[in-house]
Amino acid sequence: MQTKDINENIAWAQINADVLRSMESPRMGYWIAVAACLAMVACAVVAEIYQYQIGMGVGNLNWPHMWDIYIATFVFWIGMSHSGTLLSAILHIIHADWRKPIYRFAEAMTTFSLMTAGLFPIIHLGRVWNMYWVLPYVSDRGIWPNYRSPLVWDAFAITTYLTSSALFLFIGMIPDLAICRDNARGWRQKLYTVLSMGWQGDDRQWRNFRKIYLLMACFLIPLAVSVHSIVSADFAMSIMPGWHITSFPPYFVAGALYSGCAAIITLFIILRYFFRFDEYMTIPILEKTCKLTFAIAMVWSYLTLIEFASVWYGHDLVAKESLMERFVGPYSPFFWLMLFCGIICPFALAIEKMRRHLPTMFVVSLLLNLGMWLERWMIVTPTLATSHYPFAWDVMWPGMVQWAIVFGSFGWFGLLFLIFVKVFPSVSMYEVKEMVFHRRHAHRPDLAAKFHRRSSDQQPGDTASGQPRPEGA
Amino acid sequence: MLNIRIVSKLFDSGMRVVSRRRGLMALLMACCLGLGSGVAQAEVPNAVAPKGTHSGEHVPQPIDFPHDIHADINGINCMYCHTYARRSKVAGIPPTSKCMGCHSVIATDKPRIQQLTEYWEKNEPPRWKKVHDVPDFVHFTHEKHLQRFVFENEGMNVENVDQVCAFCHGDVKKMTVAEKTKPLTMGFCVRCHEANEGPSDCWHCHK
Amino acid sequence: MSGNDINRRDFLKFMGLGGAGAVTLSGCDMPTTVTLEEGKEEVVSYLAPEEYVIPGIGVWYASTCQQCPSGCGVHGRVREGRVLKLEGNPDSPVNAGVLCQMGQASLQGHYNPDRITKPMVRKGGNLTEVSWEEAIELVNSKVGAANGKVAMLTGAMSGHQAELMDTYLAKIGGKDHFVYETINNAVAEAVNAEMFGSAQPRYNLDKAGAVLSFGADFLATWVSPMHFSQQYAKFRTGNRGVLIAVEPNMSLTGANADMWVPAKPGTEGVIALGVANVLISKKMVDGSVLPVDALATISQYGVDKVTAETGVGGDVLVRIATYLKERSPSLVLAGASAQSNTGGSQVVAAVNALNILLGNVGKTIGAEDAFPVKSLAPRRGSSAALAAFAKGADAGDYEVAFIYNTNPLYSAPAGLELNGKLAKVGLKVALSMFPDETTLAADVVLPLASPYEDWGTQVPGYLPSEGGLNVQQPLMRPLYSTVKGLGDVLLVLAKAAGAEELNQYADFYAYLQAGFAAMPASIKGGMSDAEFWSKSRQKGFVAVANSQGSLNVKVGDLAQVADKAGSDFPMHLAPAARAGMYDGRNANLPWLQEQPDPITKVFWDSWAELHPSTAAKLGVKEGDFIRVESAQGSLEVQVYVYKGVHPDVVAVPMGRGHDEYGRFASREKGVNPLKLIGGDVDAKSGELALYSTKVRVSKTGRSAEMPRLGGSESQVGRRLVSTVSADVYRRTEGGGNNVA
Amino acid sequence: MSLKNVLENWSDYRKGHEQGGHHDYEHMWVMAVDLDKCTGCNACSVACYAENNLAVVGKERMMKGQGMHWLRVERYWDEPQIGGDDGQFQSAGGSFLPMMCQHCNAATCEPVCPVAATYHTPDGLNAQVYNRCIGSRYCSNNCPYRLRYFNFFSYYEESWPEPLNQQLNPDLSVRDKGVMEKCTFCVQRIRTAKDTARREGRAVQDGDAVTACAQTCPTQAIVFGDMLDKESRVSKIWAKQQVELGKTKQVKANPELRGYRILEGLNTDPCIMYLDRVREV
Amino acid sequence: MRRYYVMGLFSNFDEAFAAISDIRDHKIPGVTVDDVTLKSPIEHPEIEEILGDRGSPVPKFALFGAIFGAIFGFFFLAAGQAAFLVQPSGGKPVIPLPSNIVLSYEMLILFGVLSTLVGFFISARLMTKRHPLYSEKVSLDQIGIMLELDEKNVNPIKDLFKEHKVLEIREEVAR
Repeated sequence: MQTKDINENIAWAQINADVLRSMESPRMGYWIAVAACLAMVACAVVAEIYQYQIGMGVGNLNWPHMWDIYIATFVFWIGMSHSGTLLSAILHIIHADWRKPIYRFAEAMTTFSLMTAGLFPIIHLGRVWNMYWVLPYVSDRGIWPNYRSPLVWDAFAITTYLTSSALFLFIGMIPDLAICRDNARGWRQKLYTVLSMGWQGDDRQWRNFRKIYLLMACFLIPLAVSVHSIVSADFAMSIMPGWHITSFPPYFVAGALYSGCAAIITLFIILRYFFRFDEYMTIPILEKTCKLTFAIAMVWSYLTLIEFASVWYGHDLVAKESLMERFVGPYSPFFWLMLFCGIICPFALAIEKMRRHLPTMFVVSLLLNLGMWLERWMIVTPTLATSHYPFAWDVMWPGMVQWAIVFGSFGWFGLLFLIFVKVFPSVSMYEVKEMVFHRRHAHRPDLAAKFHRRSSDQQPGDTASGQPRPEGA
Repeated sequence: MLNIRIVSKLFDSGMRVVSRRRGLMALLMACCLGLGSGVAQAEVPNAVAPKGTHSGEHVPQPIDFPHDIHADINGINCMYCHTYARRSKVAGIPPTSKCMGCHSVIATDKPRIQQLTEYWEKNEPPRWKKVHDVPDFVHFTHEKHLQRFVFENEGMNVENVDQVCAFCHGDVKKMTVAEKTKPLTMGFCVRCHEANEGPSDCWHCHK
Repeated sequence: MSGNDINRRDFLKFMGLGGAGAVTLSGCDMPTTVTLEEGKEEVVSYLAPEEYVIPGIGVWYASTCQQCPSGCGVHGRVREGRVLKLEGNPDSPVNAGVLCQMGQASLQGHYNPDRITKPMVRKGGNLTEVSWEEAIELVNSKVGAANGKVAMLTGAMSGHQAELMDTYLAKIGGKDHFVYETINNAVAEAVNAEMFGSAQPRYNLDKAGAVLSFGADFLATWVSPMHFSQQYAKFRTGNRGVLIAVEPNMSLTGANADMWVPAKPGTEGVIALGVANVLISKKMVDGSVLPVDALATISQYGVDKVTAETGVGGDVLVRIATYLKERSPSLVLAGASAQSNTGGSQVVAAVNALNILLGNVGKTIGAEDAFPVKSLAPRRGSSAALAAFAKGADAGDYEVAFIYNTNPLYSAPAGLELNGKLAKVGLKVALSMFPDETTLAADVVLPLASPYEDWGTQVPGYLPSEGGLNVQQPLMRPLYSTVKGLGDVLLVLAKAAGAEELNQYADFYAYLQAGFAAMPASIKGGMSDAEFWSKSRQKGFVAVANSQGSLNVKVGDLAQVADKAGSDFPMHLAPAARAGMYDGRNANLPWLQEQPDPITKVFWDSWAELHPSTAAKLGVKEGDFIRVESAQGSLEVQVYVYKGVHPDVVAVPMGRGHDEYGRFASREKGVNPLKLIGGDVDAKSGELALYSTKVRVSKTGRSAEMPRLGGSESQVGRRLVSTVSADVYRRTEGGGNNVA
Repeated sequence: MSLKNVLENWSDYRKGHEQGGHHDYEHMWVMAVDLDKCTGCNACSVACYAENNLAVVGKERMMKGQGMHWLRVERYWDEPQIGGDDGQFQSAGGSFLPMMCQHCNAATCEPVCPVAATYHTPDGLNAQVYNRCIGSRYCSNNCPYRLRYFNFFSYYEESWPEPLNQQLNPDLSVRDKGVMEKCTFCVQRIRTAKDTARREGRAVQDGDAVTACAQTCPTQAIVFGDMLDKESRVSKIWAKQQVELGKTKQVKANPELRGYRILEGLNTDPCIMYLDRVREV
Repeated sequence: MRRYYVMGLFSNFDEAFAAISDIRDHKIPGVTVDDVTLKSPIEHPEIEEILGDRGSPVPKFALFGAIFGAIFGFFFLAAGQAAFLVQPSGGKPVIPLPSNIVLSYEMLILFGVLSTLVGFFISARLMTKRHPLYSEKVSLDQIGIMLELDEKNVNPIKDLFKEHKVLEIREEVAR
């Protein structure tokens, strides 16, 4: 039974070997997974082509259900993308070094879920071919996007977030790409040579690397918060009951972190199982992740209940009606399922026995994700079904086309991820080395005293940098 | 109107391609599009001619109508034939009876006239191909443009209406069958509207 | 706008079709299409247009709507040779500038993709396209051999076409012109003629303070809806009148009533007499205006008896009586559900007696003005005509039958068994625009021009004051060169039948012109022939002076006919008429199919209306299919449950359930309640009793989503349509306070 | 310079709807609908179909809620104010409500359109520029009245089989799939009226521009006109009813007056005033 | 005088750091700690104590980018709004602060990130060719100490390295 975050006596060469092995020629299982993902994507592509040719109505979108699970899934994927930011940036800033073995795939998840999420606003457009009109570009015609629209904010925020998180992922990977470069042959070597950008691990690079990594983390945390606040603005800025809720921005951010963490648990278990990363993705780290997820789940649950309460005690009868519609209306089974998955299931994370049992955790994390997807659906659809105007009340079930595209988005995400794990190291080698290095030294007080001092806590007698130290100091 | 138009009156509306207030962006725009290579044109008072060129294709017509002979050599005013232009949104093709009004006696030996006479005798107007076409979601009124640039334009002689027509139709006097020499894109329209303080409301021109 | 004094004839002859700027599907750029390409669109000039024809500018011409017999004047907007939009003719005495949904949609009849474009003759069992000459020759030869055994079965007609048809019929020795309309006022016309001496007296809703309508849906289908709608607007303005509706299921008029009272069909007379009884017994009116035996009859209908027979409580009767008295003058009307019963004449007699009792005659009911030229007078439709035709056809009286503007095979009640009887006619000639059931059963089909391509005149069946002769003129050239106007066809036939006096007319247009020239000077008002002709076309109608005469009141027996008891079939069937589909003639107009029914909001399909208590008994809810069975047959239809129908009534609106009639009518079929109706007639007038059929309703167990627009039928606490009491209204806007 | 422009006119650009907005309105087209006169007969709706090239979508699509009824006549059975039924029967009839785009002056649909395809014209109209629309459908979601309709399909392919398409009004476009559309207050008629007035050298008068629904209404329950023209019929009705534009809650000298605007409390400032339905109690 | 690059590879980090300490302590005259380039498989923040704080301009890039992004963002939006032909205001001001602030904030971050990245590329001398003495061991588990020095100092350095249990020494003539 693993009790330590990491085996601090693991040889560095072993780390390199283990991680590089995961990138080697794929086996049958991998190809089956790729084929499955491709099939899912194919479903979505066929559905999308059909929808593009015939019109948006094929997925049962109607009046008043102008939006449906496309937007719900969009919010879901955006939420998922917050995992990487959380683990990587926040834990980096607070020096929680147990993030090191798992942050890489979490960041990759961020980027890929954003790449998936970004597709949905495009897919859901009635005239996809004009989607670039939402971007501000200097045009012959003198017309601009409408900057008031939260959808334009989305476009800005997602572009920024995708750029930043992809760069964050890439920057953090440069030392590892250098390792790959040094060990690869053939096309891979060429690729990694280009990507590692001449990294040679000298102190100037490391020094600037440390700075940019910290700065990027600092940029990314508020960005992540703003991105999901802006996504929530799509709803909160409207005047629809059940959407126009002040607590939506923090609620969405909490939900995003929640689903992100849940997805990390899922992928953690998958990667650990298939790539035999038992040494790196250890049970104690999973436990820490689970605890964190539990804490976030409780925040989310609290915000959920607070949202109900604020609607309930508010004087807006229409909003109240819309809330009641969620509890007892046609969509109520999904709503209750959402509450079960989102509020009850996370208690499994609080129980140590369950936390340490991988299959249980796998199922629980999937349930949490299901809950989070349902949450988004239950935000989007019931409000459209029951809003200010009774004549326009309607119940609509998404058609096959919508389901196919949503289904395919998981394939798309999976495909990107599968490609990633074979092309890039999914565990950060250099940071695991650092972790091992520091953990080992932590048990040696002499070394700790010698090396675990930062420039900030200079001892008396230290002189300005670069100057010779007086004898005997 | 929009405040913006009031603002734009603060500046003189002299020779600029685009109003100055769009400054840098206009410059950028101009660079991007490589504008400014307009055809030399006679001056129309109180008007800034729109800039932009287009190299049109030759459109085969049922009869190769020689605009040059009519408008240039014989000096017929554009509105003599395109008589609806000042009254309607479309300039219109002149009715066959109008052609026959002259050509029942003039130049009856020419093959093109004989072609025309054939149509007339069959009681069937020729089916012309549209050369200057704007998309169907555009509401363009010849009438208003002629009012603004010709009839309500002090110092403008109706004789010179062809110079106004040339804003959008190019120098038709030099063509036989009309060819499109102006882009007639939204940017083309918008630049002219800005320069001449035309309306800037979308629903003026989009339907 | 309107009022171009023009020579329409020349315009039509020379106008180029298409014109500049022919419509193309525009809108939005498809991803692959670059719209700014030269030479992709065609532009066709006019050949030799009139001065006023300017491409790109619409011109309005006056004509007359033919979608129902009420004869509304329309203005058609014509651009580039196509008529694009109809509006009411603001000068028309009938509709004063407004138009109903059917009038608006009549353009889709004109442009209907299912129009018949070529003459057809049945050859070897199938209708085969032939030339006009061949078809006419066939008709002529058969008519010539028929020896006068020729019948005309038409919808309501009037004006010069009717005159020409009479001439033709006289020439060939035929005697029978049957004018059939499913939706008619024929029982009332017969009773009115007897009691008032005027078949279609003039009603003045605008002068009434209270209107009691027994199923008279004057806002939608009854007599002249657009005219009454105008009156209704005035009735509701100022000292707002009170509207009371008594009917089996809610009509549009009922939905606008202040007081809606459900009644089984046929019991309206009892209620009317009950009201009269209350009025007399409470000494609200002086009963002496009625003869003694009538008063004796009324005295039998005490409140208790009325409540027992109709279920209408005494308080309701008193309330009605009070309204009628207090808001005097009042007006009591009887519509289809009251008339179209086995005792329909008696019901109308009771209603008229109530009017007399209330002193409404001469105030809100006046005498009609007949159009001075008798040969042009309206031939109002009745269903007795169809019954008579069926009888004659069955007896083999007709070698040739011309059928125009009516579709009896669809609309005849099943009890009439028309299919078999019609087959006994030797040659059935359909003059028709559409391939409806009757047309497709005909032996010769002569395709007619649409009303907006054809010349004609029309005297409305209900002639409002200052009303007169409507002019129907073409709004555009015929879409198909192979269709002919009705007048032209009749003229050709009549000439062939030896009407030499018609030889002077080259076509119907000339006939019409001559007809106008021949009008009495009183109508022409001192204008020259040419001036009168052009003025009439410009205005769209010829007005006649108003000389409202008085009515001679005569009251006969008022005793009501008791309802047939029938235990097998406990429910009443109400084949309600609705403005959209009307009698089924509009089922091929997609705009009207797509319009939700005003009351139930059901579109594209039929429905059955049931009261919640009845539905609960049957165990059905909205959307469930029920089976409605009568002695004639059965049908299955979805249920709409609401409180606007009598618990003993199942209402299935007519108009849908076509077997033929083009793509739009047969795409979503629906059901035809007329196929459940028996052959009962109102004994006195011989009119078919459409509302007296009894049915049995049962559950089928099938269910489907109701094709109904709208989510909630309740406002759920929002102030969407708010209602204030009439007292408040009178305080704020009553009397002269109104500005609207 | 743009920057200079921004800075110099800062205060103008910061004027909201409450300060009279930044438009100098030429007209302010409004409507008054008398629900007591409205009989619910559908004539307005069909006239709208005829005038505005509205697609007929067929039963299945109508049932799915994909119809294009710009002007829908709603019918409610309940009357919160006086009670519509006596328990057993619908004794005071039905309540009809013709609903078309309310042309809100503080329209909630406008700020949310990402490409500014919907905006407010100097005529006070809530415009929808079809060719600019990218079909995000946000506007419809944010319309509390649900009066915006989306082209879920290329309806034109089936709506007007030859020769029905010859009826199409060339003054406005036929919309293709992926475009939002809604009542325009018959802007093509307003345009024509303005052009005609200009041609005749006069101002637009009351009655020059009439929407199709107002023109055909059998009881003339719909009155359309220019609010800025104090002599117009519609502005007199508004004045008479003491209803003003630009207010969230009307303060009436006589609170019994019938005029009200639907969901006014949402501060959308709709341009259509409805007059209460009246019933004898 | 020719200059040489000399690099020693160490597997024991303590020894490597001790070697640097020796250089810093001027064990070899003419060679200062500033000539040292440390090549390491992991990041050693603590080594700055020995190497001296060499500083990094990256935060300045970040600050500049962020400020530029915010200001440019705001005025870009405002200019676009003011120059737009129509204003889809829905009753709200033409230049609305809430949305412009939100978008300026995004632009702040976007430009901040991009500028930081550029700063990193410049100051870390990325996108240059690797040093000829680069060893793949450095990316595995060894630490390299590289110096650029005069010919005369080559051998003393080698001796120093050997003293600290160097595994391998590489040298090359500097061009």
